[in-house]
Amino acid sequence: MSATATATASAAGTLGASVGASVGASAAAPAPALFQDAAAPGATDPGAPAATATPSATRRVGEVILEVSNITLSFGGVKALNDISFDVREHEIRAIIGPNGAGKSSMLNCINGVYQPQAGRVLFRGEDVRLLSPRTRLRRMAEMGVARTFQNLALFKGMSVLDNIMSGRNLRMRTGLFAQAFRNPWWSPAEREETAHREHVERIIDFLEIQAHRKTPVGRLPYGLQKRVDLGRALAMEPRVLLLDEPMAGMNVEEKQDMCRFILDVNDEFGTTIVLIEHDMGVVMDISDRVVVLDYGRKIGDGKPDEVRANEDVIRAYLGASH
Amino acid sequence: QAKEQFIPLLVYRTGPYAPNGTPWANGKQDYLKLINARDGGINGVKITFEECETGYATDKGVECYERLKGKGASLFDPQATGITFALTDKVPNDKIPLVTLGYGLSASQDGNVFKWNFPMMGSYWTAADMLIQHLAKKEGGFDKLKGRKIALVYHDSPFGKEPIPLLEERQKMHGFELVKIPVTAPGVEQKSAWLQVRQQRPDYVLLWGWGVMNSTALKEAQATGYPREKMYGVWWAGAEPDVKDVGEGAKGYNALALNGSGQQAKVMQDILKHVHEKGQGSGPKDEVGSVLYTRGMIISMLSVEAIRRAQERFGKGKVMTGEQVRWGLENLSIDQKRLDALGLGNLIRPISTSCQDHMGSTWARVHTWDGSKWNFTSDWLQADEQILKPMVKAAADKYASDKKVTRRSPADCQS
Amino acid sequence: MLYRENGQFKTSYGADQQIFPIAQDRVAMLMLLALAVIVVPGLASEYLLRAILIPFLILSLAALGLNILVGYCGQISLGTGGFMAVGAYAAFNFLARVDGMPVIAAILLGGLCATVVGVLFGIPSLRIRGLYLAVATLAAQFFCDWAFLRIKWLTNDSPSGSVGVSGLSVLGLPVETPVQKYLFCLGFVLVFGLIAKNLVRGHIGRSWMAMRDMDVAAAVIGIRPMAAKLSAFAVSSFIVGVAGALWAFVHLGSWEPAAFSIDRSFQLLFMVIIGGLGSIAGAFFGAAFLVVLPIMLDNLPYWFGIPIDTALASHLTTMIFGALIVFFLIVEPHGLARLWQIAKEKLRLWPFPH
Amino acid sequence: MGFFLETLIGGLMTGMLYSLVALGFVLIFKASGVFNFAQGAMVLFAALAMARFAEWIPRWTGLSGKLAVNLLAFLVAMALMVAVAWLIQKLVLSRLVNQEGITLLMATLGITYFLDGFGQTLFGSDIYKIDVGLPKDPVFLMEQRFQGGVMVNQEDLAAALIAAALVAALTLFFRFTGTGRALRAVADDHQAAQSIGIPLSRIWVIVWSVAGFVALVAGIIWGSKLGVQFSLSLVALKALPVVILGGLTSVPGAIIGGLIIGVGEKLSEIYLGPALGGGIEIWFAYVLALVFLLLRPQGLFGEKIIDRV
Amino acid sequence: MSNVLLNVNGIEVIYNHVILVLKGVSMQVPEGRIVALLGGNGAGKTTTLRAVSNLLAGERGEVTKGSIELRGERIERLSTSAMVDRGVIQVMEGRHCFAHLTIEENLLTGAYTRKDGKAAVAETLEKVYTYFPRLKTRRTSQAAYTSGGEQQMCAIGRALMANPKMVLLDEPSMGLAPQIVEEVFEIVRDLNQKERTTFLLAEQNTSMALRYADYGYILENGRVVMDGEARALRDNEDVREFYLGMGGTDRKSFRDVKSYKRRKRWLA
Ligand SMILES: Nc1ncnc2c1ncn2[C@@H]1O[C@H](COP(=O)(O)OP(=O)(O)OP(=O)(O)O)[C@@H](O)[C@H]1O
Ligand SMILES: Nc1ncnc2c1ncn2[C@@H]1O[C@H](COP(=O)(O)OP(=O)(O)OP(=O)(O)O)[C@@H](O)[C@H]1O
Ligand SMILES: [Mg+2]
Ligand SMILES: [Mg+2]
Repeated sequence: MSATATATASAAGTLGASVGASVGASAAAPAPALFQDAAAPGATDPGAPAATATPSATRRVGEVILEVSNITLSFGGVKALNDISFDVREHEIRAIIGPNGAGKSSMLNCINGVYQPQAGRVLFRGEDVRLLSPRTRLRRMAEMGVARTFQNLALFKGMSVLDNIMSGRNLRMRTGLFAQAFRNPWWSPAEREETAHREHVERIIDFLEIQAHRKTPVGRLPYGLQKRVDLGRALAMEPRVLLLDEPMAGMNVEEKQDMCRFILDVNDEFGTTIVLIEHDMGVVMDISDRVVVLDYGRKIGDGKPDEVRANEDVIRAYLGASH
Repeated sequence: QAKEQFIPLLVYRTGPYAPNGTPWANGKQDYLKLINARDGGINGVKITFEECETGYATDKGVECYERLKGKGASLFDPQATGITFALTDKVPNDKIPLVTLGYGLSASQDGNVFKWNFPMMGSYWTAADMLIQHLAKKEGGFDKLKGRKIALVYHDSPFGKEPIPLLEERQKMHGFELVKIPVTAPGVEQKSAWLQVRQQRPDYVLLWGWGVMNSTALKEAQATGYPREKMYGVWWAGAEPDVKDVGEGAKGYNALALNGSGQQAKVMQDILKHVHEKGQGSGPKDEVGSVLYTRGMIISMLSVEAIRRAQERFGKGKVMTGEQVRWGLENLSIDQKRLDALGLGNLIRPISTSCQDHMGSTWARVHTWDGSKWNFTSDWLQADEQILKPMVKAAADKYASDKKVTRRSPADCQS
Repeated sequence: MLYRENGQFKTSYGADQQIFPIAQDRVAMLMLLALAVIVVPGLASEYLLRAILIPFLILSLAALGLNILVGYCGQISLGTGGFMAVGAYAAFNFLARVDGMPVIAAILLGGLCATVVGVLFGIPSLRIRGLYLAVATLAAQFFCDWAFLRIKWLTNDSPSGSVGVSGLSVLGLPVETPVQKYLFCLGFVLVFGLIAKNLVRGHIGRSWMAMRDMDVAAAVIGIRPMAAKLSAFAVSSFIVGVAGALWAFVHLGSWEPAAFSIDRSFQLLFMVIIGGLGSIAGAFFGAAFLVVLPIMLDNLPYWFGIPIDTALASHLTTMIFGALIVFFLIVEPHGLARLWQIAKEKLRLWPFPH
Repeated sequence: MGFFLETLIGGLMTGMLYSLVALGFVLIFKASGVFNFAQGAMVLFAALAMARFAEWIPRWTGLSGKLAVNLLAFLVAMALMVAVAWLIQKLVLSRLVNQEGITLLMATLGITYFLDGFGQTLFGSDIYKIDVGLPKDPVFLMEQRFQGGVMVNQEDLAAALIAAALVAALTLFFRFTGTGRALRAVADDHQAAQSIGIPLSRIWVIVWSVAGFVALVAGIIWGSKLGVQFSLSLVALKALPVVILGGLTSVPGAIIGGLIIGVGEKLSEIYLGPALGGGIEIWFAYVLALVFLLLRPQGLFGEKIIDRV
Repeated sequence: MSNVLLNVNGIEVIYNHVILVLKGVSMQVPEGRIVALLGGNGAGKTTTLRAVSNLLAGERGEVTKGSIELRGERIERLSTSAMVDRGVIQVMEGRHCFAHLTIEENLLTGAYTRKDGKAAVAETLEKVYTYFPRLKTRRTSQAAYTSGGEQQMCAIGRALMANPKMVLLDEPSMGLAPQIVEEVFEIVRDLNQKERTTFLLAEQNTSMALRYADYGYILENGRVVMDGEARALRDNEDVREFYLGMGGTDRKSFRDVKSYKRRKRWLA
């Protein structure tokens, strides 16, 4: 087989400079140095146990960071969301579940500004998303630290894995057109900036264990790995809130376990708040702190996993008998 | 090894202008074949030639030029105004003359500035001038043109725009109204142009078209009911392909004729006999003697005569270089006797060129389409030197100063 | 087994971020450069230089510019000819109207004007997409064609709309002979090739590609669609404009708007698609294919001494050309550059098939 | 006023002729998602075939009646267009299933070259005549109302009527046959259409044949107006703004778009042109289309461009 | 084993002339049974199905070795529509609905190859609507504007519209709510038992798949690493651990697997 795979694999381990220092000025989110744990040499071997074992007990749920109140969204005649309210606290894992077409994805789209709800308020860190100008809204949300993955994979198909994840850093890359144009290996701010961000991205790549695919065009990757890249791109934005739309669809148990591990690590170590849509009840019940249940635009349940699981409405509308 | 004079043939037998380019190209080639077949070349120097298809596109023309230049070309007929413009800058370096019979840069008549250009027998300015003269004659004098409305329907390209300065000059002199109506190249959609004609109701329409534009214009004129009798075309809008498929609809349409046509002339008979009957003809037989065919033939004739003239000075039976051919072109003197000897009879009028005048003759006639063939309907017309000369000089001077060319010294004229 | 990269471990990201991370590629590139700079000027015939290499270089440059827009940013444009014309005529005006204007400055200023026009016509791309945009950009093409025919001021009052330059010189060195012209163009191509490569491998390039591949996702990760698209239009039309100025100044010498007609736009679009969308090398492959192939096909009958009718030869050329385009698309829809890449991948695995 | 009416009518009729060419684009795009730049070449090819066969058939068969000759030539030309459609499907499209739009577009450009060369090799590159007996001279209407009357060109009028009839027929065909749905499915997703058993090859041969038929009709009408020669393939360029203005996927859009562009460009040329120096219609058509697109990016009647995450 | 409907014989598939994906995969699907194809991401499940339904060409892939037989007939060279004519239909991974068509139009195109008249098609349509009531309420929306799960239902329903003899189902459960997943599998069983439809099922949801399938193949890295009766697979220790998420006898919590990972035995 080819030798392309490992050409740069050793790079991550040999370089230790912190990205936080070089781009610190622009980084609003927690220092990314934590990734270095995950990037410890052993972690690059898929067989070895991951060295990221922070006890979950240290997690502490903080203030409300995102508040959705009385959101209503309709498309023509279809009311996708009807007067929905809930909140998300800092550092928690908040799951949204509900039958197909319940409006879960639409909810995420409202939160990060892809859709403009007809009524209601989405308060993120005190700012009302709905009042932002439509032209700059998405950018503003990204700057404030909201990142997301997509249900129908929205990767940049023509780009390599590395470039896809690097593009998550675009928000923080500042060098101008000219500096870029005259970039060179000897003296150039663009090169330095690129290298600094590259380090960060390499740590994400190591963390997600996709080193071997660094230079592969994402279109060629199997579905499950594409989902990981999608997550990687979102992580590269160093988000405070991560919106995940069915990150584990199309995976088998083992891969779901990996994915859970990534999500929990991110949540533990960076304190990233996570809003998660998922149909696998095992996953949802195991890893989420609180669950919102939507049913065709209405909210029919909200609370701890156990409470939700016991809720009659939820069982009838969503879980079915066997759960 | 036999001596061979190479003549490059830039042609277009494909693309939007193919119907007009093809007979022209055939005429050029057939005459060369005739010289070889009948006379055994020019004083024993065989003529070789090679065609290169330009498709009327400038960049392909330039490529053809470079390609054929390398094969020993000593003169070029670019067969397109755009290519002429592009080559005009190149030929002084390569020392190869350009023969642009009836087209090209009007100002290049001035051999003092344009040492390498030979717009023989006429330019767009002389054509425009003759047309106005002819209209004046029809009206009964230049003073009758006052208050008349003349529309220029032109191909929207340098080719179509060249006559405008002269027409504006004439407009100032005679006080007619000039309406300019451009037609976007290649001229397949002219409805609005002819709606404008209908709106303006001009007394005459000058048609400055080429290729498909001509027949389309005639069809639109028919469709808008503009009388074809009042339409006058330049000599590039007065050949068989322009009217053939319009047929009856073009009846009465007039156009300048730079040259006569028909198969009666002796040279045509010779071509039929020495070339076509031996199965060497470049095109169909009945095309021989058509307007554009004849024009192509004349271009080759002038090239051959220039080489012959050059040989007289630089050595008979030798192959002439570009510089030598240039001298030949500049010192042509073909009188009626010579024309008769060449078998051209009165297809054209005598030509004599000089260092100052690279055109050599500014005569043309008007012919009219009767529904099946062209008939001459005027005497020979000649462009008015009085008007032309200063314009040519001014334009040449501007060119010289733009390009930082100095006028040739009298000594240079002798060389 | 010659073309391998195992053993070439990178010890820094800088090393991995080089334009040619693989040593063999670097060597090949250097050899190619030496060939272009030293060998070609020494050996090439005038015909080769003037009729093939110079047009090839200039069109590669234009294709490079267009590839940024079409290949990297995904905005199909058929207005390229128009932007080239803007570059050419603007440069001409700077040269003709401003005394003592250096040629290179005039050319770059021409590019700048093309940038302005390009951005202007790029604005609709914020709303119009895909084929709709492609056709809509024809407005730029036809408008520019028209403007240079009609607005006398733009052609320095030349009555026919045809203008020309001559006696070019750079820093006192004349640009007259084919070799000089070739080197002049080569200089531009190298500089802009490098600039383009630098841009597309940096964050700006990534923002273009992101817009191309999935614009909503790009916006969600904080890429500003307007900035990305318009900067692509700007950079692209700058390079295209410079290429236009070179085409006019160096290749044609004197020209009319028809030199930048819609056919040119199509030709350039061919180049980037056949060459490979989103690939710098693709621009060169495409230009080579489109410049050299027709000429070769044209010449074939002569080389083999087959006396063939000019018209027929020309029709056959068109047919073969068309058929080859289709053929290459079928073999590799992503263009010659991808074909080249696959060849390299195979070489890497050689002698094993997979 | 009379003249304004004339311009308007002239514009409407030209627009109808543009629609005819635009229709070819729309058909193929609707059915396969291919933006077929070869439509112009097909018009030329069909017209050349028609013109030359009309010339050759009397020579071969001794037939003389104009109607019979034209009819026979039409049938032979149509057969040729079907053959072309079949070849294109076999040699090109079937090998490019599931490729991106721009690749397919490029392939049609390759086809354009091939057809241009092939057509002229087979049929020659001179000017040829198509004479199907369309009247050439103008008629004047309402002469008592307006001085000089309102001139209407009979040929254009006849052509516009034929175009309208054709369009109506095709609209009905799409609306009332089950094939219409399958065609749209193919345009959306080649692979998915394949997966449920829609035979792409058959669909494409049918659609390209219909487009060939439209091209033939367009070729005859335009050919009898302009004469048949290379430039005929350039009328396709005039249809492009029509297609995008009307919407790439809408048959009625092609008509309305044609009419708007036809009228718009004639009015602009006549009433605005002189002030700007003339010759503006070519870009004006595009600017007009652009303005409409800014309001509706998918054209007037096109299917909405979907972007969803 | 009952008579073999589909026989895949050591096929090798290469994408883009260079990427070797399947390295000699063999499997048999008996008539009237449900066979599950299991395996991790990138194992080659989708590729196998594409090879069977001949959808590889559009992905620039080709079968370079081996053979595929349907009832003894070699089918590698057939077109996809010929396969559909023979009653074999694939539900593609990732939905692939016709974006501009409404849900109902999508379903109706599924019946394109049906020759048994409008009434029969209408009947099947009703059947699909009873299987997926959600589709009925969204029947007039354009497919692109429906939710992910609705699109998945639409894709499955569309295939059912063709009244197939054999269905190649690629990840039917992806993105579906648990209740619906169960319903989908019930439908599969239903069709299998009532109409003797054969299913080849590529599925990540192993527990579901093994619950409903008769037989299973496990694919890793383009090779079949294990196969057997569904029941036997369910009891296999590795399968339990890696595909069913069971540690010992209980299901392990996703929270606990976090810090622990073990090599697969067959990779050792
Ligand atoms: N069109 C393609 N071009 C190149 N490689 C491809 C292509 N499609 C798939 N592959 C590669 O083939 C391998 C097998 O892919 P396949 O889609 O068959 O896996 P899978 O088992 O279906 O995985 P998943 O469960 O993620 O869908 C993967 O490594 C993938 O990268
Ligand atoms: N852009 C849109 N236009 C029209 N309707 C829409 C749009 N987006 C969503 N909808 C409708 O809103 C409803 C909710 O869709 P949404 O995608 O939010 O569902 P979901 O809860 O994510 O379902 P799933 O689990 O299947 O992904 C659906 O019925 C869908 O058809
Ligand atoms: Mg969803
Ligand atoms: Mg798969």
